[in-house]
Amino acid sequence: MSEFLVLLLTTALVNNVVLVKFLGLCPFLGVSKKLDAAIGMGLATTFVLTLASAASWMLEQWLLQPFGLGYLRIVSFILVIAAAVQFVELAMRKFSPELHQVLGIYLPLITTNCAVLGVALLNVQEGSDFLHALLYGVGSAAGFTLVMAMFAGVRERLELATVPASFAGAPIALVTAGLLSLAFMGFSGLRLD
Amino acid sequence: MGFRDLMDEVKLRWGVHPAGHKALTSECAIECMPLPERLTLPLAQHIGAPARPVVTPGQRVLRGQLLAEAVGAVSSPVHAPSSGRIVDIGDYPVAHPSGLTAAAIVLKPDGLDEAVDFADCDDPHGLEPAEIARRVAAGGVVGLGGATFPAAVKLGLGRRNPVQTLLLNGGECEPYLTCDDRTMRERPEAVIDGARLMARALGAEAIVIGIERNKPAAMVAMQSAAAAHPEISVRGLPARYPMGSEKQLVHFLTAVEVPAGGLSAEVGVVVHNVGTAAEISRVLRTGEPLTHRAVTVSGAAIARPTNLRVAIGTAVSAVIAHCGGVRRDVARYVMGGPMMGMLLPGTEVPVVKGSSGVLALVADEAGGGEASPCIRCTRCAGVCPIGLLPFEMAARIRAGKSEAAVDIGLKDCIGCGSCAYTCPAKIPLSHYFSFAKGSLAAAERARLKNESIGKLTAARSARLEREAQEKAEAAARRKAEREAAKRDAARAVAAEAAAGRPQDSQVSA
Amino acid sequence: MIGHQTLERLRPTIPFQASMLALTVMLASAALSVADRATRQPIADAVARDTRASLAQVLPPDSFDNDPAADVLDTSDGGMPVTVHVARKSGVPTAVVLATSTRGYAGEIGLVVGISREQRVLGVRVTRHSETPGLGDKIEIAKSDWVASFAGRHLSDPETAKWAVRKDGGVFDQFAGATITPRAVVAAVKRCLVLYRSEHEQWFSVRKP
Amino acid sequence: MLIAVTSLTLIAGCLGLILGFAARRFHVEPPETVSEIEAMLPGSQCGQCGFPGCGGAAAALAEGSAPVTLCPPGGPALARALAEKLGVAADLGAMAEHEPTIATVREEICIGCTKCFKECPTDAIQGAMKQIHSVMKEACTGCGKCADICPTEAVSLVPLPTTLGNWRWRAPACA
Amino acid sequence: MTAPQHSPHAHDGGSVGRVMAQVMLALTPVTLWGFYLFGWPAIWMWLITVGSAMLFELACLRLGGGGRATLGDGSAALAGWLLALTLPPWSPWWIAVIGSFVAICIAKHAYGGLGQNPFNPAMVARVALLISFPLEMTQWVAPAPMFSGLGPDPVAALERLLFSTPIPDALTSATLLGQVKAEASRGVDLLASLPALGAGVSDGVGHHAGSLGETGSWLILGGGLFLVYRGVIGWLVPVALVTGLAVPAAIAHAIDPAHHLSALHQVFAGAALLGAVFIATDPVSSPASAVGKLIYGLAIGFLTWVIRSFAGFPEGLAFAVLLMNACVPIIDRFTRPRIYGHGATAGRGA
Amino acid sequence: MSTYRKILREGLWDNNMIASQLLAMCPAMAVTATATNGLGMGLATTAVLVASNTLVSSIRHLVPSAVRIPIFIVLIASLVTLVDLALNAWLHELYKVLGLFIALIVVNCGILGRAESFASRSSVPRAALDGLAMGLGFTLAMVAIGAVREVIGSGSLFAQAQLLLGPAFGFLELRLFDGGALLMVLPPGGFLVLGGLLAAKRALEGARRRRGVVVAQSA
Ligand SMILES: Cc1cc2nc3c(=O)[nH]c(=O)nc-3n(C[C@H](O)[C@H](O)[C@H](O)COP(=O)(O)O)c2cc1C
Ligand SMILES: Cc1cc2nc3c(=O)[nH]c(=O)nc-3n(C[C@H](O)[C@H](O)[C@H](O)COP(=O)(O)O)c2cc1C
Ligand SMILES: Cc1cc2nc3c(=O)[nH]c(=O)nc-3n(C[C@H](O)[C@H](O)[C@H](O)COP(=O)(O)O)c2cc1C
Ligand SMILES: Cc1cc2nc3c(=O)[nH]c(=O)nc-3n(C[C@H](O)[C@H](O)[C@H](O)CO)c2cc1C
Ligand code: SF4
Ligand code: SF4
Ligand code: SF4
Ligand code: SF4
Ligand code: FES
Repeated sequence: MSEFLVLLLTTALVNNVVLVKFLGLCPFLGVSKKLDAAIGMGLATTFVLTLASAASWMLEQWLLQPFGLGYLRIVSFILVIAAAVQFVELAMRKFSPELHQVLGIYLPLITTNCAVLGVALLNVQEGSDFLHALLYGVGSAAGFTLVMAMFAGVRERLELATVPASFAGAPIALVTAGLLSLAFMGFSGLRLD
Repeated sequence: MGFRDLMDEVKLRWGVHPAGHKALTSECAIECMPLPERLTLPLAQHIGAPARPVVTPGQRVLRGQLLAEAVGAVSSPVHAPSSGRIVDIGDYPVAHPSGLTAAAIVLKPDGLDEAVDFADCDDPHGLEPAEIARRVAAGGVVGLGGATFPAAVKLGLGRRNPVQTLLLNGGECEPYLTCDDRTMRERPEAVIDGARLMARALGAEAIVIGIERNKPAAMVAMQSAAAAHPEISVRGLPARYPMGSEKQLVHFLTAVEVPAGGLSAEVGVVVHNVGTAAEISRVLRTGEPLTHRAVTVSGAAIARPTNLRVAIGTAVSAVIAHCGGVRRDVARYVMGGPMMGMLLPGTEVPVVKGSSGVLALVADEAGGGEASPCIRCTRCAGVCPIGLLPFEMAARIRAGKSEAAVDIGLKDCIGCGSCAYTCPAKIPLSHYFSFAKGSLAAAERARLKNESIGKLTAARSARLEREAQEKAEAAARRKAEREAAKRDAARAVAAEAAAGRPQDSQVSA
Repeated sequence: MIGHQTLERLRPTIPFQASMLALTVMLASAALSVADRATRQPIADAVARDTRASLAQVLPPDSFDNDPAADVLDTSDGGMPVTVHVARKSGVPTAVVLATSTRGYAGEIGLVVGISREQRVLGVRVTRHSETPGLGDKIEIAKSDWVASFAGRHLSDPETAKWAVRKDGGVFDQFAGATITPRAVVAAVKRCLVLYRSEHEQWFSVRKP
Repeated sequence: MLIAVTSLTLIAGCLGLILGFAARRFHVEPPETVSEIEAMLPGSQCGQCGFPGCGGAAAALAEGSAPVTLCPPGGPALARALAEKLGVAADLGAMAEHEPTIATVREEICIGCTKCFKECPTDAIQGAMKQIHSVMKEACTGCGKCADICPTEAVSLVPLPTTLGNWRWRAPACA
Repeated sequence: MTAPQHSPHAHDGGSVGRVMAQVMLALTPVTLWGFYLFGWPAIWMWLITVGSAMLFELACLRLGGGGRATLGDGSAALAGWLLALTLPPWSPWWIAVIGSFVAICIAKHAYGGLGQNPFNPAMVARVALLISFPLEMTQWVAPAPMFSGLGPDPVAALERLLFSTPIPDALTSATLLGQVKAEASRGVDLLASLPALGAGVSDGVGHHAGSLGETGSWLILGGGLFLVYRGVIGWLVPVALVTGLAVPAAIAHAIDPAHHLSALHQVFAGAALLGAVFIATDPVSSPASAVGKLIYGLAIGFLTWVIRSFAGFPEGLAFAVLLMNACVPIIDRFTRPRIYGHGATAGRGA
Repeated sequence: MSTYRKILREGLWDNNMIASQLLAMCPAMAVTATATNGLGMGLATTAVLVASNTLVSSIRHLVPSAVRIPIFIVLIASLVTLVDLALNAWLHELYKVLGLFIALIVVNCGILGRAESFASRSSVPRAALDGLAMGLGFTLAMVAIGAVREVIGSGSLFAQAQLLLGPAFGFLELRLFDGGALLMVLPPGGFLVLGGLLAAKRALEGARRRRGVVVAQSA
């Protein structure tokens, strides 16, 4: 139990996908103007990341490795991820319009969120077993959601600030991301074991 | 008392302690000011629809005569403070920060001070509640606490909501002002009498009089006057601004919160100012309408600060002149108290029913100065009696997001100014809120107008359609008539011809 | 070729959609398979070249005539996998290179350690690491010759207790502001020597052609 | 190679079938935005937005080719409502400056031709043939059509006069 | 017509400048004590930091059109002052200048100046310096009191600062937390090595290595009491911070004294008290409501303990402050005070 | 301006993938610790972009919309794998530097973005040119970020250029000073530098607009 907790915490805080691993930055910068949207994006990503970790693990273990098809890894992973995302989006729109309102608009963005593929590939690199792969996905997504929320909160406050013209908008958002990642460096070297 | 004060200090988590400056006038008995040369009586001295003049220029009127009548449910009449001639009815500068003019009746007193016959009443306590309210309304009494809400309308609240308690507001928490204090000390019986009359009108069983503890003499006077009436209790209030605000008063004295956007009557409480009570007693007993009021004239620039009983309509300049004029550079003339009162555009504006004070402040007193950026010290939030986040609201408003300010309570702001008073960055917080409330009101007006435009457009298209149809019908009718005529003619011809030879086929075609 | 109109008609049908996707994937995977065939050898060569290059750095050029990159056996040391490359001259083992890794400040540090039959360090090189540039990266030979200070060392030179960074009372320099990285490397090298001492007989007994 | 190509192609084929099927099965009609938007517009068909009436404006808004600030009569209130509805950011900067105006008729020049009267989309102008016309403040949207058509230029747009009723505090200077 | 003046027509006379001045007053004793302990190099370093902070403020105001003159209110000087207090006392001049640049130009003015910055400028600068120049930022000196003849004279000190002369080994010393981290990474038991070290720390007088303003614990506490008394800061954040640090420390120490410092040491060592009193209380970057302040303080304390105990850095206060700065908007959003007349107790009661 | 010039201008400056669209942020942050790495990643991405744009544009009439995104993404993924294999085989040193990020070119959202918003609606030559322009703009931005980070962070410029471009380019490498602000080569530095560069771009454009140097856009 505690091992899983440690794994979750380390992936979320110490090896944060966004601030340390540099994955998923486009949605991090793009969908963080409003706190609600950011949390929605975080949840949607959590969903997809979990799905993708599981699917890619199965592909890897049952198809790519047994037949030595490592060179098809990217193509097959991305194919499955893209299709899964699109299917979920379509189904959600039909069967749960409320949920679609909240999460749906972010789903297509997630296909092109490199965090999803990145985590899947890293999982292969680590050679994790199924449970670890899944936890790794969940932890990464939790870290993603966490920093999205923090970042969006700060950006909402910046909306009210008298930011100089040349910094207004994207530049100050990037500076803020920089300072956020500066703060997260405090966790570097964190060892809970 | 010291201990209770301390307890209250700990208990209450809001409010400010502005320097009182009350000693300037608190020992000055209310003196009657002689009539001025002219009286300017605005038609709107109350909240609600302006009164409608019932006199014409040139007409001579007597003291107490009705000059303008109330229009609609929430309105209040205006009476002549003295006898004299109506000089003009037109637009005159009034006490308003905009410096705009408003409709007013100008009366030139003739010095005779002849009065109409007043219907006095020896035992107003025998009157029906509705009759009390009617006479208060006819007497032109409005809330003298500053809000100038027609007093009779509030007395009628008892009919809609059961009202248990009448609160008399003797807080007078604004600095400088002492007219309520003097009224309580000089006319305690009138205050008690008025309160009992109001309670009767409201059907309230209990009367609670709240007095800030910085007015011990008023406290004593009221206690002894109330001694004979067990339903009346006199309670001390911690001296802190804005203790006199209705919501705070109700909460402190009854531990009940007035729901947001609601009236205190909804929780069974009605609040009136002590001066209002005294006036109601006078109006009911003598039958004379409200034409004078007590005004505190104060501020470091006034040569002889004092309390005056002034005829409504007297120019501020005349009031100040009566008090020896100004002796130092005046930074601001203010009507009302410094915390919520309004800046006067000039001194040629009349004292009105809601004027509790006339202040001539020097720069040191007036505060102000260049605003600097907010450092989020949260003092403003700490003092806000409503529990708002003034700095956050102001930031949203400055960023052009007034709606976002509404989300965090802009509409609950009572505009007390405590936040701006205490802000170290000197940010004009309450100004921001007035600005935002104003633009929201304007947006609302625009929306309503939009809606009505929609209707008007629909009406127009309906009209055009109708007209087109009418035209078409008319045309059809004319055509039919023409044809009928033709047909008649033809028939006549035919008939004629039929006499000769048959031409049926032609006619049917 | 399909006509324009036929295409318009076909496009919204499900089988067409499915087969377009399948077709794309088929072509793509075919192309990739071809590419994989074409690059498999060069990639293997490149990897082998890499290994050989790093082995060459820690082995004297005249000490072997076999291909140590191919003369491998896998073992482990306290959980860390260790790959043993044996250098032979005329079939006689002359030295080994241990490829192993250790946990540094910011992740794994990959090391190759050359050890002579006399149990002396022939050389140490870092093959990969993610230590902080400017601090921990002085373990790269390109940045500093710190790793060269291992050459010629023996488990008893310095004595075992002195196999540590100066700060911990040893003889090896630490870097200003970074002790964790060198501490890890020193410990790893020492472990390799210990491992060699206890296991080399067994390694050499596995005869390779 | 064979395994590679066939297995992936199979997977892709299945996924394609599923997706194509899903796209058909789960198809949802886009909401009736246009008519909803049209209902929000003032409906005075004044054309100030540059579209042929509110219907055109609504269509353009729905497809995103027109800014939410397009309708002067609707003012910032409408713009905000539209922005909310369409989920876009409203830049009201350009709009806030726009002081409301109304038409006034200079009676000494008015010849009572009734052209303005017929043009006004809200029936804000009163008067009849050969009579002097006057404008109802509450109904005039300040669209200026009357001023454009008036043959004697008797109609002009003036800022809505400030009264105690509509006066409001201006924004504080700074900080 | 000029815009009419809105009520209130009175003011309590406070000003931002006065707020800042009171903080500076509260900082003076501990600063003077730091000067005494660490001698002339520390004085020069302080001067350079504060001076360059003010120069950068001036430059930024000029660049930004100079519309709002916040130079006079002392906020820049205060930010510089606090930064100086968190630096190693003998830091070279360029550390001071770069730190001031980061604090004023990046952390403050890129966001629009006073009051707009979400992150505490002094802490941003400190962390940026720590990460950029780990070597210089971990060069601690043992106290060399002013008149003891141990430290350099004014001129030598200035030279040392300007030419970044390395500090002689005899004068360097490790901080308690640095030592603990080093021992921990070597796997040495604290029980064996600590007693000698810890004594000097927990007496709160400051005769041990550390940054310029962090060692004189009693003086910091005194300054804090003064500020609380004057109403400049609330007691909630400092108390919450110390609690958030001390409670987990005490628990961990009880369980495993060989690897965890006691609560007393945790609180008195490093920047915990300076941070609790002067840094976490920075109004600009902390939450508005009481509940928010409580959460904020507790979380900073806890994160400080986590980073000190488990992460790569010996001291975590600055990181903890920045991490929680980033959470302030969220905290603020979910801890808004109840508005009068809304919610449960409204309506007919009593 | 001819459409081709416009496409170039858009890609390189006005609509720059990194500086204006804020896409492809991950590589822009992750592999720009040195200018050399930025250049390498930029060139690899450019190659993929040109190829993917061309391919997508040429099959744009065949693709049904329901499976549009999977198809595009599979194409891009295959191209990337090709680049990956090729680099691994023939530019092994560079491959070791760029590592994981080659694979991530697939989800470089900029590439799919171009496929969706431009290539699938344009003729082949225009799409190819757009790919080139976007790629070069990307490369430009990558090199700029890398250069600033490298200079401030480690006092050098184009370190190890010879690994990427061959020994002949060793001369590019510049050592300015020793040490540097470590922060810049670490994660926060990437964000800060890009933020600063964007602000500078803004200030530059603002100043130009003010001075009226820019010829009217329509010209
Ligand atoms: C000149 C002036 C001074 C005011 N100060 C007071 C005051 O001292 N007493 C008072 O009754 N209300 C005061 N207010 C009244 C408020 O503006 C507001 O109208 C009132 O609070 C409405 O709510 P209420 O029912 O609580 O009166 C003042 C208003 C003005 C314009
Ligand atoms: C901030 C604030 C302060 C007030 N202070 C007083 C006060 O000191 N005395 C008072 O009688 N009314 C004060 N009022 C007005 C009361 O809320 C309430 O309207 C008034 O007492 C009702 O009595 P009236 O209708 O007889 O004027 C204040 C209102 C506000 C908003
Ligand atoms: C951003 C950053 C990166 C660091 N990277 C390394 C590193 O790569 N290797 C290392 O040994 N120490 C590194 N450190 C330093 C450690 O945190 C720690 O202070 C040091 O290793 C302990 O050495 P000391 O005993 O000399 O103080 C780094 C520090 C910082 C701030
Ligand atoms: C109680 C108090 C504490 C402060 N603490 C800090 C601080 O820790 N760091 C800092 O840069 N400025 C501090 N300031 C100064 C000022 O608020 C700061 O420069 C702003 O963050 C700049 O916008 C403080 C001010 C006050 C009143
Ligand atoms: S009192 Fe003034 S400076 Fe303090 S938070 Fe409120 S608005 Fe800001
Ligand atoms: S003016 Fe409004 S916000 Fe300010 S203290 Fe009073 S009620 Fe609160
Ligand atoms: S401007 Fe507004 S009211 Fe006029 S036609 Fe356009 S949408 Fe309709
Ligand atoms: S401007 Fe003229 S046409 Fe338009 S609404 Fe007003 S009166 Fe009617
Ligand atoms: S490149 Fe866009 S999310 Fe990573």
